[in-house]
Amino acid sequence: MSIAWFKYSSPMTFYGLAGHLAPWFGWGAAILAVIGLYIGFFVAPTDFQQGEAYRVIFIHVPAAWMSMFIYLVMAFWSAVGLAWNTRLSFMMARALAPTGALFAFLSLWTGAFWGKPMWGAWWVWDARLTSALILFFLYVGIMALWAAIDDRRRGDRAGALLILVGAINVPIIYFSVKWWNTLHQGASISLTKAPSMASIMLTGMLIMAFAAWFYSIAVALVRVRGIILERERQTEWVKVLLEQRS
Amino acid sequence: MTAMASAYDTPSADDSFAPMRFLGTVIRRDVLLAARRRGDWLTSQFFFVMVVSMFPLGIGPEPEILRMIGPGVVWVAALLASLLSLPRLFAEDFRDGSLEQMLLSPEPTVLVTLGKALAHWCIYGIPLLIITPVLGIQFSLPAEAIGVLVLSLLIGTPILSLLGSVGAALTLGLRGGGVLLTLLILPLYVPALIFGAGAVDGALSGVGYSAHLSLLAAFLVLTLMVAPWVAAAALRVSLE
Amino acid sequence: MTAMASAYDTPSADDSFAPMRFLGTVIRRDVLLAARRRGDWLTSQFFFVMVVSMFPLGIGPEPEILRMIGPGVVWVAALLASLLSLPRLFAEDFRDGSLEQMLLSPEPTVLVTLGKALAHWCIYGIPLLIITPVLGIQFSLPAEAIGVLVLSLLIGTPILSLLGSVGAALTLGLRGGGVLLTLLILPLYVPALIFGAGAVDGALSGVGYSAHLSLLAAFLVLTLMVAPWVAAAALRVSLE
Amino acid sequence: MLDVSVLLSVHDLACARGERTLFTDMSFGLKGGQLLLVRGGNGRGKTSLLRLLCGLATPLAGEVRWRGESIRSARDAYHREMTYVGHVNGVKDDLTPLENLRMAAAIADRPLDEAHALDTLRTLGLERCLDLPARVLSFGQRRRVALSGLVVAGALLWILDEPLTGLDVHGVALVESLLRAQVGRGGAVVMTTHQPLALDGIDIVPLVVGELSPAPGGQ
Amino acid sequence: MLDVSVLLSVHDLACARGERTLFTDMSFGLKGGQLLLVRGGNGRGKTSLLRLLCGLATPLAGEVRWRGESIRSARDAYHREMTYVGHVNGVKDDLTPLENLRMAAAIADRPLDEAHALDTLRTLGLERCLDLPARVLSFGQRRRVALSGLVVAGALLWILDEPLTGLDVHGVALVESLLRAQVGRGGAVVMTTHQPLALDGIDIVPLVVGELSPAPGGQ
Ligand code: HEM
Ligand SMILES: Nc1ncnc2c1ncn2[C@@H]1O[C@H](COP(=O)(O)OP(=O)(O)OP(=O)(O)O)[C@@H](O)[C@H]1O
Ligand SMILES: Nc1ncnc2c1ncn2[C@@H]1O[C@H](COP(=O)(O)OP(=O)(O)OP(=O)(O)O)[C@@H](O)[C@H]1O
Ligand SMILES: [Mg+2]
Ligand SMILES: [Mg+2]
Repeated sequence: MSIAWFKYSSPMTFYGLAGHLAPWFGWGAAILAVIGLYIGFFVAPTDFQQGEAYRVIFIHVPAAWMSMFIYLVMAFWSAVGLAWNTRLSFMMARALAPTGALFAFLSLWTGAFWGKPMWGAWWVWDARLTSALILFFLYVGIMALWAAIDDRRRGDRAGALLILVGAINVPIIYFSVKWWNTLHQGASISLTKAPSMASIMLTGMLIMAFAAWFYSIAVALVRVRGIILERERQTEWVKVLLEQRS
Repeated sequence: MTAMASAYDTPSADDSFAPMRFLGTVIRRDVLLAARRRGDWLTSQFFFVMVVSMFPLGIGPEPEILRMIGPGVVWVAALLASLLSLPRLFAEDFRDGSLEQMLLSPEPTVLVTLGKALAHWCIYGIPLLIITPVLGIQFSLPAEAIGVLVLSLLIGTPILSLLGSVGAALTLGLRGGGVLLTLLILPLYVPALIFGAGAVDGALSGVGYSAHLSLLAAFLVLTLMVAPWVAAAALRVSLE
Repeated sequence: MTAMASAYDTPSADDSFAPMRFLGTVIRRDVLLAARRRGDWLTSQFFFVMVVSMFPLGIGPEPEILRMIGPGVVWVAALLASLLSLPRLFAEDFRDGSLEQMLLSPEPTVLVTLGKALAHWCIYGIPLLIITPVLGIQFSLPAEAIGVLVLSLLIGTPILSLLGSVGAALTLGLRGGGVLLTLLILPLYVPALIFGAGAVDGALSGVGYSAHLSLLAAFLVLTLMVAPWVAAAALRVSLE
Repeated sequence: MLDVSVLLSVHDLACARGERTLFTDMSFGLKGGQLLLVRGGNGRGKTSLLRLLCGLATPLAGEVRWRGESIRSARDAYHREMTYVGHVNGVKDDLTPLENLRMAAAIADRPLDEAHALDTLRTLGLERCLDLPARVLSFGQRRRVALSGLVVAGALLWILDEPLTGLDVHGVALVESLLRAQVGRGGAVVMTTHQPLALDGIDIVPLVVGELSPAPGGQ
Repeated sequence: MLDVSVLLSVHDLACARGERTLFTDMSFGLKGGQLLLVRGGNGRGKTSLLRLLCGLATPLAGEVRWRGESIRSARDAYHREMTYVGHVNGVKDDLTPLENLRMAAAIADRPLDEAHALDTLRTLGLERCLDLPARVLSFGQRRRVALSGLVVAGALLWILDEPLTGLDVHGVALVESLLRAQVGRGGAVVMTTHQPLALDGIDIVPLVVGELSPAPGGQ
């Protein structure tokens, strides 16, 4: 077990492994998404309170979950990278960030889309919405920091430090925002508690959640392959590989 | 001497397009330098978004209050965004010696300051206009008010860049320059702020906004005619 | 070798007060340098006052609204004022090479970052506390709320300096540093902003403020324990 | 007095920095094909003099003239024929060497022959650094970028403040040949340096700055 | 291998900047009383090497040791006995020369003998600049302030990156005598320079950086 671990933590072997795995996850994501969307849009019944608009939930909720989960994974890889100086961990963190930001944006976008018919407003300063917005800002900050640093060793480490500080802060932000909102209460609207969901809806949502998972993994693998190639381009094996391709 | 003169083909100085070309060069140069850092362009927008988003966190989530303060907050944030990015307008070129080289150009210095102010507007002002509607939605402003807000910023942000270039030129040399920038420039910004935010308030309350906007436009024309010259003079003084 | 060793009286390293002394040195150094350039030092205070004063201009003079938004505006302004002064925290020492010298000191780097964050608080945070009551009066806040406002800033501003030092270290030497810094740090400031402004709102509405203040204090302790180490690591990374 | 072949002339120039008078009553004329070598210990006022000659600073008294006209009134024409390289390079950190040259040419309102610019960079030993941003270049390489700009500009008058700092022996030899070529072509050079230079065969006008009072710095 | 008199030793050191490997397998030892003269054209990696020796950068491979211990683990002790003067001076613009020395000493956690510091500044020719803030000093004078700090620190190991840039002939002679004194006292020096230096009688360890691959910059 441990031997395999070390074997695959070398960029060269991981490059091959990722190449094998990525298509599987990609196809898995596509199939699951088709099934999930079919259930969401055709099988699931119209909600008697919310009408058809509620169907956004099949994208909105998985996206919101993924945006938070990916941040945790990035924090994990950053910690590993800083502690053991493993090159691959930093690459993983970099490969994940755009997907995380995408999901955070997607949850904001679909949420706003949903909010208009539900609350009559695109945006309210609800605790959950606000903390989702701040999470998105964190993603953007991390990517901006990477973009600003040319030197990749410096970029890796600086980004990892920021991700870790953010990871400590995210729960604190979440609770502070929550409390902020409840104390202010006065507001006329608040996020309605999710109506007890029909089981078919739950199924659809879970399938979509898995589709999001598979998609994230597939995209991360593809991206990490690109990063590996770019970073190891002066090594022998990449030169050989590139020659073979052309 | 004739032999020597032929060895150097001195570019002809009587080219009437030269000033425009030079102005374009200065603008392109700064935009290129900003584009070199991919982050820069997006970063300035997000800075603006974040400053605006901080206010509800400090003030509370009630939509009626937020709608009331929205235009003011967006305007103040635009003002701060320009203020924060301004110190770098000349400072980096000063430090690495390329500002000296620009002053040694045969073209008049006023084109340098005008060009840099316009470049600043392209980099910081335009993205801000694009992002503003989203923020208006966050503050639940009605569509018409959002339109007026964007329009007021379209006229107002060049004023901020132009006035700011004067402040940045002064800051460059003087030791207490930091204070001067804030002290001189923020009060000068006040009319822009009042007309700009006032126009949106007028749209919100139904009083009308065209008077405010025309005043803002007049202020822009005035600034455009005065600021680059003052900035050029300040620059020469600062570099002595 | 013995002859050589005597030629150099290596300072004894086993002095248990050395870290405290070194911390004091770093703080004193920065405060002295700030005192030399009073201009820069006053900038953030003026900025603070002006941002706060600009709101009534952008929003309108109704006292009830002003009272409602007052604490939030003061807190956001404090936050922006700290952001304005943070890019310079390490940048000047970096440019003139003295930051390298500080990292080459035998004392641990974390003392450098802690010292510089504390010095930043002395220079920018403390004056801000002194000005705040006046601004509170401008927003017609009652006396008790002003007291709570100052208290919340007393606990909150060191957080801003400490977290800010992390951002400043991460963005050292990068183009667009100031704006990038904002982008990284503003989200992290959120809890301080919410607890701080929340405490004053609690005082205003009679709900009470002690819970908010204790949370703010807890956040301060956490920051104090984490931020200097992260900033030190970031500094080493940035100087590589 | 009005000798047409004199390009740059200085009349009773005086310079003060803060409360200290660095020099007074300085006068000289420089023709095409001559090199004015400004000498003097640290802190004597060489840099201050060069900035006066460029028009970046205003003299306490006296005047600098270009082809007989004050550089204040003939600013345009003067700047068109002059290039200055100071203690700081004027090299943008974020641009590659070639982009730097391009910028410098655009700012000086001169056309840039890209092929020639590339050649110059190569001659100055920057071949391997062509796609690196200047921020990662070594101290001497950055200096070489600045000097390439000088060559590419092809100005009549060069004003150089310690062009040799940070250059290795090959670099110094290169600068010597550049100076020789410039003077040979009928151009004029004003420069300072503390290092020995092999300039035999060049028409050198020596000038020692700041002998009047025992200046600080170099005793 | 474990020769106690070897102060600084380097074992199989390799350094990369960006994608370029500057040198590999560098090994040497430096004893008290020796001067390591690092040579190499522009951009060969001298500055990079010196920063590795200081511990400001981390090597790609290999190790730097101080008295036989890795400088990572013996950081405190090493920094207490070492002083570095780089391409940039570490001189604060707003402080006078003496205040600068005071700061430098405090930061390095060393006591400062004010009388000695003043003497040193005078010896280095800064007598007339004692109450000027460093910002108005000339290029060479600022360099002299940095060198005064070096002398006052009295460290066992000096690491100097082109200490002669901007110094006039007297300045160069001064640095030569400082080096002689340091080595004579049993101290060690690591330095780079492109200028000729009269170091006869000093035990010089020569080192040429970056011969492996034809490096950029200096051909
Ligand atoms: C821009 C607006 C919105 C944002 C940023 C947003 C954000 C989020 C986030 C972050 C989650 C995951 C929270 C968690 O699992 O703890 C979530 C879940 C959810 N959201 Fe939204 N949301 C928005 C609008 C809406 C609207 C308008 C509705 C419908 C009225 C809605 C209904 C839900 C539901 C039902 C869940 C799942 C609840 C659960 O799993 O506990 N959201 N949203
Ligand atoms: N404000 C001031 N007050 C007093 N003296 C000043 C002031 N500003 C500059 N000086 C002095 O003027 C001189 C400026 O010299 P300058 O920079 O021209 O010297 P330099 O000959 O180029 O020296 P270097 O060889 O070191 O480059 C210095 O001696 C400096 O101390
Ligand atoms: N990110 C990077 N990518 C590629 N090359 C780099 C990068 N960073 C630095 N370099 C190269 O590494 C070398 C750094 O050299 P260093 O500064 O150590 O040179 P040096 O020997 O001190 O030169 P000088 O005599 O000019 O001071 C330069 O050739 C530079 O071009
Ligand atoms: Mg000089
Ligand atoms: Mg070097």
